[in-house]
Amino acid sequence: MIKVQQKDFDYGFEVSALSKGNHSVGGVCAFRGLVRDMVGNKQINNLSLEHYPGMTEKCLSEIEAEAHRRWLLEKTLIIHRYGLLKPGDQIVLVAVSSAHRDAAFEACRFMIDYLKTEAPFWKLESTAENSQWVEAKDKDKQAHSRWLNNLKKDK
Amino acid sequence: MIKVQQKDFDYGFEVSALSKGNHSVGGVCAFRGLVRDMVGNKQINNLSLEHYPGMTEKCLSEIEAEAHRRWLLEKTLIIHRYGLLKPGDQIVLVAVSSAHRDAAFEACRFMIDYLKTEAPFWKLESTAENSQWVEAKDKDKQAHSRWLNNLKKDK
Amino acid sequence: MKIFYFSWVREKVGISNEDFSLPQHVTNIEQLAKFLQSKGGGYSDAFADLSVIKAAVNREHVKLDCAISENDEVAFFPPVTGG
Amino acid sequence: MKIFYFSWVREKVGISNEDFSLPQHVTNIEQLAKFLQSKGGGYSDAFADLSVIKAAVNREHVKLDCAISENDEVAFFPPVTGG
Repeated sequence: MIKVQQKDFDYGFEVSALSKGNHSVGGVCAFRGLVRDMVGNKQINNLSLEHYPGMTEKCLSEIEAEAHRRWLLEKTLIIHRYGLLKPGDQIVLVAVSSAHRDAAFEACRFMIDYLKTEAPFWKLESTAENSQWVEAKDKDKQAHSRWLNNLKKDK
Repeated sequence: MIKVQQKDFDYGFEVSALSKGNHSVGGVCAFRGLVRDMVGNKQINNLSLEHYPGMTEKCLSEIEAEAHRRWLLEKTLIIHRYGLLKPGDQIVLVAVSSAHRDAAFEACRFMIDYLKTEAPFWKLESTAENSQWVEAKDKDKQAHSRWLNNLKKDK
Repeated sequence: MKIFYFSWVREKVGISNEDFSLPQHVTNIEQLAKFLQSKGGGYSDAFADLSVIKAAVNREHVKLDCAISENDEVAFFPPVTGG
Repeated sequence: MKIFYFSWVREKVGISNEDFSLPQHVTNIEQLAKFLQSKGGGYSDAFADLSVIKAAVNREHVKLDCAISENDEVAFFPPVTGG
């Protein structure tokens, strides 16, 4: 399931839904992303998240579908917020339930790595002085490539 | 923080505590283990978890300390239950908060992999017919060795 | 054709989207970006360096050589930074 | 010395723990396990195959050749299966 929304979400409720009433689930891996107050030596007042409605949903659905093709999973969930957020606020939740923990961990990390480099979101960070668009990180591109390499090895 | 207890725990509350009031946290990775109702083709009625009081706490504290030595983390949490559990019940929670998602994922997986092969817990599975002690899995030993290899590479 | 702009591409162009009639000689994303750049003003600034611009056609990431036609939905933006 | 037994080792031995006076010739875990095995009955069954038994001394996992003395806390159990 994917949810792209401005409003906050109930982390415990959302993650619990991945195993509720399903006793085939042996493990649930969840990643929760939060707004940090410091980036380098800059104090962040707030973060504004812009996205591309329509493409975002399409992209996240494809990431979810790809995870189900690669691993044997019970359920997957991606929630991503947009709009104005402040330090401590939840930005994203990626969660996976599976019979086994390896699949849950791998699929969860795969989904957040792909989301970081593919989902059409852009962050604008505001300090007391100014607002700056966040630059994409090489580290995130590398995390993404890791899965492409894995794919090649599988073949 | 480690908690070894018979009673259930509030997943959402416990994971939220890892980032509450701490705006240095950028990501929280959590693994939740649950009792499955089928193992192979056996229908499980319940699971009884025995442990070694004193050694369990010592062992989990060491795993937690080792995670903090290996990665830059904000907080870590291990909750493990003992006693009589039924399908769908929570057995274990391992959660890690960090400024960055890689450290959170790695440390969380490290802790559950180590816990599986080191923490002194033993599972007795009961079906309608009989009760059997669960056998240790080679897969879990391999998951544990992966981290020993990583350690060697680091040096 | 509908064109969308996001993040600092949107800010530089000055609008978030527009309806656009594709000139006959513009058949791929790179040509469209260069055409927009040639319009001057904010466009010229936004498309000054194509190496820092990404594009989508019909809501899929594409490369600069991706073919486009009148009925496509096109978007230009910097590398994504969600998650 | 205090000895603890867990899981099927406990079931076979028939008790969960006991106070034990370490004989002088028993100086490591393997010797202790063999000594217990020689006591017969449930012990003989529990310690029949030392390759499937693990041990802890003072709440740390140890190998069979780990030295022990009167003041140690020892435990015998099968490989752990928590998590």
